[in-house]
Amino acid sequence: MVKPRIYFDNSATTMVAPEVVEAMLPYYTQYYGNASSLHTFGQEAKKALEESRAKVAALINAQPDEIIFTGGGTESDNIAIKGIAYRNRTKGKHIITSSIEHPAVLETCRALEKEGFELTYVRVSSEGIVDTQELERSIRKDTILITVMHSNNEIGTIQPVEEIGEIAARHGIPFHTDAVQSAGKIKIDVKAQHIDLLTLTAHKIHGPKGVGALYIRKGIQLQPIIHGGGHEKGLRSSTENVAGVVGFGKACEIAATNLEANADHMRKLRERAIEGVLASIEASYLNGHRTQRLPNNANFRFTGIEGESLVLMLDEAGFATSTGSACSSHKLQPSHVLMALGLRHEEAHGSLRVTFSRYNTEAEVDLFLQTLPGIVGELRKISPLWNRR
Amino acid sequence: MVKPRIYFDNSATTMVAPEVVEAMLPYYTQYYGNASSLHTFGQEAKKALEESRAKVAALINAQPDEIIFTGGGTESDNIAIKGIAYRNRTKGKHIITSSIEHPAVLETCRALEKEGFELTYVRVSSEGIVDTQELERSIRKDTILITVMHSNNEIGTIQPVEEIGEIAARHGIPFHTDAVQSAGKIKIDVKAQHIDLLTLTAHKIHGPKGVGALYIRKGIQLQPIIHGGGHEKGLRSSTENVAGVVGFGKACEIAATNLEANADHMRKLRERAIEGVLASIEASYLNGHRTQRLPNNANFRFTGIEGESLVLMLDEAGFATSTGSACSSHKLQPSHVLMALGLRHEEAHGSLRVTFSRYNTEAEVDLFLQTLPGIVGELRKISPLWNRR
Amino acid sequence: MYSPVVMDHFKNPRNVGVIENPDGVGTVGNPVCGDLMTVYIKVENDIIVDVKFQTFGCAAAIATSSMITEMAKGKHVDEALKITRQNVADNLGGLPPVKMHCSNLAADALHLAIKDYYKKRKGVDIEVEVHPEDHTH
Amino acid sequence: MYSPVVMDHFKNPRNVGVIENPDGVGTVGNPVCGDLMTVYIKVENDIIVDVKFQTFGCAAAIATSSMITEMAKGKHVDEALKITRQNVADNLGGLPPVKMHCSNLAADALHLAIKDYYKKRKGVDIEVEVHPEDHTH
Ligand SMILES: Cc1ncc(COP(=O)(O)O)c(C=O)c1O
Ligand SMILES: Cc1ncc(COP(=O)(O)O)c(C=O)c1O
Repeated sequence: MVKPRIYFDNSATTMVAPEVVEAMLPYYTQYYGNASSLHTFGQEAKKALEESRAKVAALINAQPDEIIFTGGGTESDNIAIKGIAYRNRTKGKHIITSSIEHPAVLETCRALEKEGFELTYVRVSSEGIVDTQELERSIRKDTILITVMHSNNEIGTIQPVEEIGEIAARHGIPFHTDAVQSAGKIKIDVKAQHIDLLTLTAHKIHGPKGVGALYIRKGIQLQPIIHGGGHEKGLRSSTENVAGVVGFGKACEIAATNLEANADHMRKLRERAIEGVLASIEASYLNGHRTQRLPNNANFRFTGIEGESLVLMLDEAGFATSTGSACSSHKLQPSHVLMALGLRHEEAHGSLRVTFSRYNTEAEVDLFLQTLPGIVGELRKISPLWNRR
Repeated sequence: MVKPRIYFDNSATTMVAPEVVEAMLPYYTQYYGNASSLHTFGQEAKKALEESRAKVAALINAQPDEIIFTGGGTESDNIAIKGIAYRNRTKGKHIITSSIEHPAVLETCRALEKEGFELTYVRVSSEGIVDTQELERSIRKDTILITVMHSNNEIGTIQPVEEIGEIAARHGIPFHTDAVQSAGKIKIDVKAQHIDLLTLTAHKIHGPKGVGALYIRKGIQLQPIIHGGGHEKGLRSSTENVAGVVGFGKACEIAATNLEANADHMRKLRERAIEGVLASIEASYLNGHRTQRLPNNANFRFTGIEGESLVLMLDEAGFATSTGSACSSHKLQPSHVLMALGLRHEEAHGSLRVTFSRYNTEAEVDLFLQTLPGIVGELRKISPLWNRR
Repeated sequence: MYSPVVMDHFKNPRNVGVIENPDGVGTVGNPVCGDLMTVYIKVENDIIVDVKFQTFGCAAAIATSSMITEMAKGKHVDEALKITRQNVADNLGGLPPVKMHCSNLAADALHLAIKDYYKKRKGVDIEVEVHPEDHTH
Repeated sequence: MYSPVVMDHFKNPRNVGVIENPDGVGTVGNPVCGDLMTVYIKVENDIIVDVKFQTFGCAAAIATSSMITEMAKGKHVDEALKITRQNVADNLGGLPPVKMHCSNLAADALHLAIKDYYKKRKGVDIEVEVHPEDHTH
């Protein structure tokens, strides 16, 4: 049998959609001008840039001039958080975030902590939902930023963003949210959700890697962290990545057009996977919230099983999955997200994240459901934790 | 007559080479994994990343593990300069640079100045060569960095990098150089030239926009300015732009293979252009050094002519050129580079930069030489400065 | 970046040149900011019967100069004094924000030419609207 | 990321299991760092005649466990005490740096099993090389 090549790691990154590649291609060899140049080549590039800006804005109900393009989600998070922190240093030094943020936010917050800012990491429920009451209680007079992710990259929990936005607005504090995982999967509305700053990245929605965006509500002022030619309102100097941005724009356009249908499709796969796994494997559990989760995310744990082994065994069988976030694949610490849920160490080491895209099929899920129990069984045979139960 | 579409603005950005696009394509729709992922898709991406790192390293005679990938030249400059500055804050606060740096370096230095660092901007000769004696004299006990560009983006002057490298090494000061314009045009050797940190960007050598690299000599320590998942040795967290990096690697490989031949070709075009223009247009001058300049750069000025008008007229005639750097195209200030040469304001406003690539031809230059005098004549007819001479 | 009307006036500037023995001359701008323009007028019975310009500057500067000559020609000098920078920009279909200030000097040059006409031909010193912050001469 | 030998031992681990009434048992690791392994030995005339393991952990942890059982089997216990972590890693064709420390515990587990054997069968308390900083148990 030919080994299948099934990609179930769409929260790590996604295949670039063929239509997106097609949209990008002319900007490599034909319309390759620098968008800052005065000549025709430059004006063509500029036009493409601005059209893409409008498409990205439309996905989240923003105005085009509220979008700046960046080099990815991490950079957007850094520009937003440090940009607010440095700009408002004299006003205050307190920042509120959650305990389950992506490292792009978490490590940025820790870096600020070292520089003298004070951080509150709000806890989450055992199902991974941020405690908004604790969040509101932790607001101080000198709180200058609230940054809480739109949805979580490991366990897929959707956060009460609108509620947090309202709290932030009520207290007059800027609210940033990392919506990298939500984009293209659930509706994002910066106006309805009272969002002041929002992070996006193209490669999670079938766009190219290395392009991100930051939504900055009109009137919000940031101090730049990268200096240079003054591109993107002085917040992200560098020759604009026109082809990448065009791909991002196209990816947003597709995502916006088919949002509901794609979400339904992914949700069907997710439910099939969750029900199938929990039914066929004893001592298997779902991490995160049963329903308040991204349509494409399933995150399991299996008593006595370590995650990396499971992922590698599944890879041998032709399935690309992950233990949690791709970033932490090479680290030894258990996932800070799973630990925040209150899991024990050996449980937190045993997670399997399966994340779908619109390109996955029911047949792929079925093949997975046929394969997984055998692998779990094999690993449990080796496991002292399973045998000692 | 069909309007030609001749691109003479290769210092602003370049066409992506067809071989580069071809090399990139599989990484969009086939090998699209996240290089940090454990599975096969991830390992494929990781392999491509490391192969490209070796190719970039080879272009400048570095080791692969001395290269980190970034989002572009501006980011590399920022990571290098701020990285050294913040890391060595307690050791000293003095930084030496030149007065003709690209804004990616200049504005970064100015930002550091605002934070309390002290900067020396070393002057250049009237031909645009950095004064190395002044540079050495300006070294202080608390000098923590020397950053001088490898070659200039506006007037193409090649700087005495090896000499500066020796001075820096003699005084034990890290030396960073922005080699964005030199790459693929003249030989760069980080070992022979005593370079500790070096900036590259793909889009100036027929690679994609939005990908850069920073060479960091083994042992040099930087403080990161972007925080996140810890990619690229913790200095550039973000999902690696695999396709972009593969394109960059391919572009470097091609550049290295044909360096001399391409340089000869471009030099021939440059000489043809310089000789043709100076011979056919009265009161025309070459900015910068006659010979110690990049093989692809010609930068003129014409008494009584303003640069933007000239560029737009040339664009109407089918030639893409520039007044100086693309960055400053929309600014009103005269070029700081031309001012540093000692030119008067109206002279500094009158520059025309013509920069070639390996794809340009003699026929294109000849067409340009036929077109330019007429346009200069037209604009001079309107010009009070010309008529009042 | 520029509107079609700007590009048209830039590529085919109207009324370029010098008027010998003009009734008024106005020069504004400063090479520092890269713009310098001179407007010449010929006036009969307070009507501007001819107007010419010379400009060193960007496309916006050339286009505004060309436009002002068209707008001024045939007008009573006092009417012509009422032409504002904004009128010029509007007639050109707008200008990029960065150019509104620095390269949009033509109205000032015209006003100075009219002031010159009042002084030279009538011995009257009138006040005209110029934007001294934008240029010295 | 892993060498072919590691992947082979990971996918087809040798000597998995438990020895009933073992002559020695050694357990190392800590679920905190995601690795836990137990090595069982059967000894006759100071020769390790059988060895089995159970491991909860990443591919490196499983492969090092499997490898150590192959390396130890048939050896004199005092020879087996000389097997180092580095030997195990070398025999596996190397390990990723991040895994060298934390998941390369098999040699320690074996040494502890031999220590247990000395204690249980000979009443002797011997010192063995373990890396206490890497695990508690
Ligand atoms: C929630 C979240 N934020 C930020 C990022 C970082 O995005 P990027 O890899 O584009 O920098 C990711 C994914 O890597 C993510 O999942
Ligand atoms: C000398 C020099 N340094 C840095 C840069 C910035 O590179 P990038 O546009 O890739 O950020 C450029 C060109 O834009 C340049 O010419």
